[in-house]
Amino acid sequence: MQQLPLEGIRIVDFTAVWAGPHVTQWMAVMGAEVIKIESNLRPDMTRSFFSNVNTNLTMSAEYSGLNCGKKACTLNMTLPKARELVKELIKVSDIVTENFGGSVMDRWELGYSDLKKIKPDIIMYSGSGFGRTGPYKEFPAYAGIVEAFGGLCSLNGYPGGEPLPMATFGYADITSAEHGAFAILAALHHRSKTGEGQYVDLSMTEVVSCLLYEQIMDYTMNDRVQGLQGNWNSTMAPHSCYRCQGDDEWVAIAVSNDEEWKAFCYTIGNPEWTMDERFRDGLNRLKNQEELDRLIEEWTKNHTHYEVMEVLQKAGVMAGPTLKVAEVVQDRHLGERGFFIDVGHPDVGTVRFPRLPWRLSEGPQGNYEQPPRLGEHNDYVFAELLHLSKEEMARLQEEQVIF
Amino acid sequence: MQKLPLEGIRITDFCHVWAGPHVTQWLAVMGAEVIKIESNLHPDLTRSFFAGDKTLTPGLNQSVDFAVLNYGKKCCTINMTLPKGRELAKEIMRVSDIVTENFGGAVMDRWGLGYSDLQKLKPDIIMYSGSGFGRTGPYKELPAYAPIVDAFAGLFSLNGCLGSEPCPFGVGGWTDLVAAQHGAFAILAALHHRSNTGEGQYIDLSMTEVASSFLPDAIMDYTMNDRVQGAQGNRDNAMAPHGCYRCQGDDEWIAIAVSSDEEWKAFCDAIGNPEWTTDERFRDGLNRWKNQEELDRLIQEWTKTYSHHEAMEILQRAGVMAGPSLKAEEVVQDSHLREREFFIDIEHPEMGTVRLARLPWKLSDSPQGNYNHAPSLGEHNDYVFKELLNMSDEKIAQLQEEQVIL
Amino acid sequence: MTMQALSGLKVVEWCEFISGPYCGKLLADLGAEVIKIERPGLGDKARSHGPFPQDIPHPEKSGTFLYLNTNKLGVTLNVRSTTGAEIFKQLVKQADILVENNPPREVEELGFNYESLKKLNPRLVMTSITPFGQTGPYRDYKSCDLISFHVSGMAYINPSCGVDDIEQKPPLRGSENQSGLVAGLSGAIATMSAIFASHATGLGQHVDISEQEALANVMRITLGTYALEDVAWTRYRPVPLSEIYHCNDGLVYMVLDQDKTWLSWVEAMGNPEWAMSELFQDQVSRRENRDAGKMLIEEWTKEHTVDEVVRAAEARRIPCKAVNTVKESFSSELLADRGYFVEVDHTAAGKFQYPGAPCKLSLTPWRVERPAPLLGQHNEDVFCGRLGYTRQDLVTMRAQGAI
Amino acid sequence: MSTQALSGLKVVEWSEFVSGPYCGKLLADLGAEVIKVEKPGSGDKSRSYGPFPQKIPHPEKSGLFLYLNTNKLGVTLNVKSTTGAEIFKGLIKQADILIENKPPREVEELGFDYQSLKNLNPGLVMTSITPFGQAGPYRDYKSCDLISFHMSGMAFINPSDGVDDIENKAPLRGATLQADLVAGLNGAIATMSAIFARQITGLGQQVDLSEQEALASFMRRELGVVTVEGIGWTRLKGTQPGMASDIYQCSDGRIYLICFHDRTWEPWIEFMGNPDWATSELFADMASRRENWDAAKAMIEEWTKEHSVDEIVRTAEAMRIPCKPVNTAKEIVESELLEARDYFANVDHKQAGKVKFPGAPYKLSETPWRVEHPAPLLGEHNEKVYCDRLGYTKQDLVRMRAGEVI
Repeated sequence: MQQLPLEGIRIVDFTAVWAGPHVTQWMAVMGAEVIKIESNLRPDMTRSFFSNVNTNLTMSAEYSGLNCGKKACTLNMTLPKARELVKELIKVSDIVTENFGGSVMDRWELGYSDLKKIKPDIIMYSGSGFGRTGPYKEFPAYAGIVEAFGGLCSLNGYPGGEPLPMATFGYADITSAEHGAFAILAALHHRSKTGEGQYVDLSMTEVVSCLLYEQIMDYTMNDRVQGLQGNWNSTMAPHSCYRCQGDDEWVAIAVSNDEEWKAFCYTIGNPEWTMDERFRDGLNRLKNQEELDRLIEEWTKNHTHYEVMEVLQKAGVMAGPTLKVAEVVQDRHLGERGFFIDVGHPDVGTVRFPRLPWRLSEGPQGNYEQPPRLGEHNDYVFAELLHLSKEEMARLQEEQVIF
Repeated sequence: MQKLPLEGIRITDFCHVWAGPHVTQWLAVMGAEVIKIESNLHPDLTRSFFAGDKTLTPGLNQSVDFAVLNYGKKCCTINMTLPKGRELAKEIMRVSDIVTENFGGAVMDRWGLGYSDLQKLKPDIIMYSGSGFGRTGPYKELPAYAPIVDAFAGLFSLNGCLGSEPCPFGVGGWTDLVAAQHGAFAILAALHHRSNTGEGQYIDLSMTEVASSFLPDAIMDYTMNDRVQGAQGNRDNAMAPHGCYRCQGDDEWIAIAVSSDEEWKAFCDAIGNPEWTTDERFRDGLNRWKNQEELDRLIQEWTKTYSHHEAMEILQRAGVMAGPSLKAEEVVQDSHLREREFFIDIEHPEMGTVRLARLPWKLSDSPQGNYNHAPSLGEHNDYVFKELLNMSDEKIAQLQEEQVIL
Repeated sequence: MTMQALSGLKVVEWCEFISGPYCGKLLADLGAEVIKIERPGLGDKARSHGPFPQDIPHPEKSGTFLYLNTNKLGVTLNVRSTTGAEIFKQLVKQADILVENNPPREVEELGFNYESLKKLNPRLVMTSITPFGQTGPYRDYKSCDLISFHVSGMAYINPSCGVDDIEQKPPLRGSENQSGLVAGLSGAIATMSAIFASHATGLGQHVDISEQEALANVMRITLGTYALEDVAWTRYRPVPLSEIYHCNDGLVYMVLDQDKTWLSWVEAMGNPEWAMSELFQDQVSRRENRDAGKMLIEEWTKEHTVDEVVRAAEARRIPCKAVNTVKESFSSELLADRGYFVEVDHTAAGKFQYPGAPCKLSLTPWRVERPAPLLGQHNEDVFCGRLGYTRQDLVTMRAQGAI
Repeated sequence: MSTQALSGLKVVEWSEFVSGPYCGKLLADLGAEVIKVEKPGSGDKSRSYGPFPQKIPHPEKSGLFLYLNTNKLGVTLNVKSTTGAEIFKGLIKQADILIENKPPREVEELGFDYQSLKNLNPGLVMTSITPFGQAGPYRDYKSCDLISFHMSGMAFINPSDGVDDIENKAPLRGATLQADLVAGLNGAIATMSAIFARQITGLGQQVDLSEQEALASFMRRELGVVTVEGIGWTRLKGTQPGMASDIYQCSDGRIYLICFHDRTWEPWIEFMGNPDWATSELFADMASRRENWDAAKAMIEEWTKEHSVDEIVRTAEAMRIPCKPVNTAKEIVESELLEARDYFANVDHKQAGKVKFPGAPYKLSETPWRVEHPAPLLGEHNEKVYCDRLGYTKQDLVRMRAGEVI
């Protein structure tokens, strides 16, 4: 039976909510053993996010979507004993991850310098909104905050309109998490060559800036502050999203050169547009794109968004339906690629989750075990890993250390 | 009736042999009135050139060399050795726009007909001097023939089979003609300037410099990399195959060049050796280039089985560059050139119908040029002296007496 | 110079524009040797994309290209020519990783698909980043940032709120080029995972990244909610009172979804009457009455400056920041203090500030050792120095259009 | 700065490699404003051709490109895109001259054939330089320097001498690029002629120039001999009719010597110290010398082998016997002659640094040839031309670049 890439790597995971757990989600799926440290005092916040079927701190979508294949144990970190116990665990681990709102780990004396004493080659990851250094290091942050502060909102919206919050929950959370996962893997690679561990300090704000390099370069080069472009593009036209037949159905279409434009016009039965003063070439199309968008929508209105994609793509024109969440889940392409996997769940039977977005040609596709219930793996952690006796464990539960 | 581009421009032409007459040849065809100044003492050397075996002592009006370099020109005979002759010539220059010469040295100066003299005569005159090494500099008095210049300028060191010794250039007076064309262009530029500003000027052309201008990559390679290129034969430093191959039939050859993988594939398919495209030695351009001796050998095995025209048709249809190495007579018979009417027949009073090569272009809207037969010696004396200079018959007779008109 | 995390990894990047190059950049900035292959002539599409200093297009001055290709070695290669293909294979033989983002069909036609390349180099990790992945019905469809964003489902739920009669507006592509970046980022993680797998097995594998999935993955929570609770998301989907508020001199984004933050904000506003009503007593009621709530809160914020609001909120540890443009985030004391932006001096483009490390590794630094390569800058180093061609060969190959 | 002969002429050069660009260079170096249109990306093919400093290929450091494109404005334009075609027409409207060397079929497909362009600009002179011209069966055939040279008939009679058993060697292409250069040169003359025609008629026209013809017309005397005398030329012409010319080995190199005619033969044998063989009947007059020239050559060479190039050349020239060493590019670049004539141009190029290359082969006394700016970087003048001249905005430039239009 072939191994997963990260089998044998153990992570002590203090992360909670979105940004953090997504980091370890990638690692877990890739085979790392991720041990979530929670407690009944402080369960991962997402467990309790309101939900129609959320019965037992396990089944919120938020929680399930980010914690497949992980293990969970409960430790009351407010108690010194718990912190001692965690140190034992860290001794037998490779990586420690956290994304607290401030320097909680330092206060717990679990900062990097402390951990290095316990385990010299430890790799520690800290994810935060503004970084673990600098003036805002103690500020709490949510993705929306960082997106606003980082300039992302100022670029999200309709031309001439107002800055808008990004669509999905925690866009900055997840893009940061993925940069974090990559950084950890790089650190692991270095450790496997040299035996040295290190500290990874990730700032979501800086991740957002990386994602906005184009606008930033334009500013540093030309002092220009780009405004809202909506679905438009500074160099392509048509390049927008058009209403289709059916209820609230939309399709996105982009034409990048004259050949595609010709193909487009012939396909939708308006060859004369290729001659039309206003649309003859790319520059004119850009200048007249409002009119152009209006005319194109008159055509798209008579077709479903999937129809539009099929006819245009066959003609070599870029087009794709604006999928609703439900449609994403039902999309035949994603279906055929097996993007969604069914995870068996003791409480609600099978649940369908998106895989991580890649295929490896060899070996198993990853560890998509059901998300753990609170403290589900206490026995494994304390008995098997830390060799505590039944008695010791009972006592610690007494003392609400394991809690 | 539409006019030729240079109609109304008059040239007093002291040029002789090849380089010079070729300059005025272009201008004459384009409509300029070119008046050659010769004399029975010094007829244009080419009038007496031996041409083939037809006749060992042709008349001065029957030389092919002369016929093919002087059509459309006029000719009068003046004995320039006499002061009076030079005065007479001045009269012609006074009503001319351009004076051209390609003497072996500063003859014009000695005659008191240098640029400064002519300027006094006619302020806006354009004077052209063609010479082997230029009218200034250490060699200004040296005589030069094209091959001398070619040798000196390095052309021969690049002409020859791969690795062979330098070879003289095949065509007669190559640099004569290249130089002449640069000269014609410079004259036209000067004319353009004159028509804008009314200013004339002096043009000093050196054949050596023309030859250098025509070896850009060899010279740049030396100035940039201190590399001295040698003869490359039919080879190219990028393309392979790039050579000339023997064909079926007596001494028939075809030139073939392949510039890309697409063409190589087309070539192999066309000659029925598709497997070559996968052959280690020829798979890609670099390998083809490194193994081109072997490659040339193999290709020749194919070309040998076709006539050069067949081979061209096969390859060109496949989109591969190929063309027969035409013999002079094949050029004359070439179907393409014929269809383009590259050759025109000129009626010559003494030689009969002479077939000559046009100038190598067609103007879409101008008549194709002045291709009257090359003038017999002194053929236009009357026109020049009577019409142009309004001299009386008596005066003319007298000048003939004095051997001024001779 | 200190060793970097990925020093010693040999990468060949056969990519254009954004997704692949960002993957390559992540590896290169941490020390991997990335040889970037560009087509002779125009080179990477990003060279034509801008932004350009003073808006004067120049292949060596495109902000997009300069940012995405730091630390790489640049060679030109026409892989469609036989010589080019030959050289490409030699490079792949020497590489640990090949990153490519070319149309799958093209890659197969050229004989550079994984099955063929693994014969040359069994250790090779080949990472393919394409709009729809290597399999499935859309495999050969054309796409770009706009299309990918819409087919991922992200556009449909964007923006989340703040627009009146959203139903009348088309779904919205976020800030430009996010799709490519997210895909490239996913690629980098998957690539490193595969590298670890090869530590164990000594064998490489094919990493198949789909841009559509990479983006959909960002929505894993959204998708999970649907999968789990059958909540089909509507386009209008406010988070209770977590949104953008107007101030008298700008906008702020504030998160008030928790009872704690809500109460302290009410206090910040001076405990106004309305806030005490049961309309806003708990999360559920605040969600139901968010419009009223927002309106009332804005009555207060509109009386204050962004500064005042942010300070008031942060004093109470309420997540809140100004909605910035890149100009403001670029000039913020925060990023300055963190030393985030790096100045890069490029022979052709000159000195500019670039976005820096997405995260800081304590031991093995992120750094820009060399700016983005000029087109074909390293042809000699690579082809002569590494593959043993002579300079004369270079001249010949150039004339043949192979390099 | 003094005005130049062609100042004020507006030229668009839509040409690649050598023929068209050389035509454009001739105009540009004399002051015409030449806007060179290159395809985005790789640009002019000659940018990829070399020679390159240190043999490291670089699009801005090709010696060939640097030489052929001095004084031009460079823009990038994809004329196949709709916007590109628009812009191209915009440029044509403002131009006096268009120089193009594209395949005729391609030009027609793009709608840039003369008939179409003249509707935009009736005054336009359109110079089309192609391997086989705008009409005729070979019109769409592919060619290059090698093919054109062979199909002109020049290769077949090259080399003229100095090769043993020539019959077994392939006909020979001359030094590289000659065919293309000649075509460009002819184009420049024809273009200027058309400009003059325009001064009369106010109308432009198309110059249809065939490279094959341009070269064939260099063989006018060989062709003339064929057409007039009906004599076919043999591969090895040896002594050319009318002129004996040979390369002789000396103790330290080679010379090219012409000592056939009486007026050079006498002093030459005197120089050799009147050896007995030379005074024999066999070489008494030109006719007999021609008969026995091979013998004469052998004897002469025995003597020259004993002497150095220098002593022979110096004395021969003193006697006005045409004689020069056979040089390579190295010697010509370093020759005192070109030094004295101040022939080479030294240009400082942004990327290639200081480069030395051939200057003008002619000197115009009033309107100098000069290099005002070096060859353009790829697209260097896009802004100047598109924004200042055609009124596009910089943002338009950015868009057009992204669309790979420029």
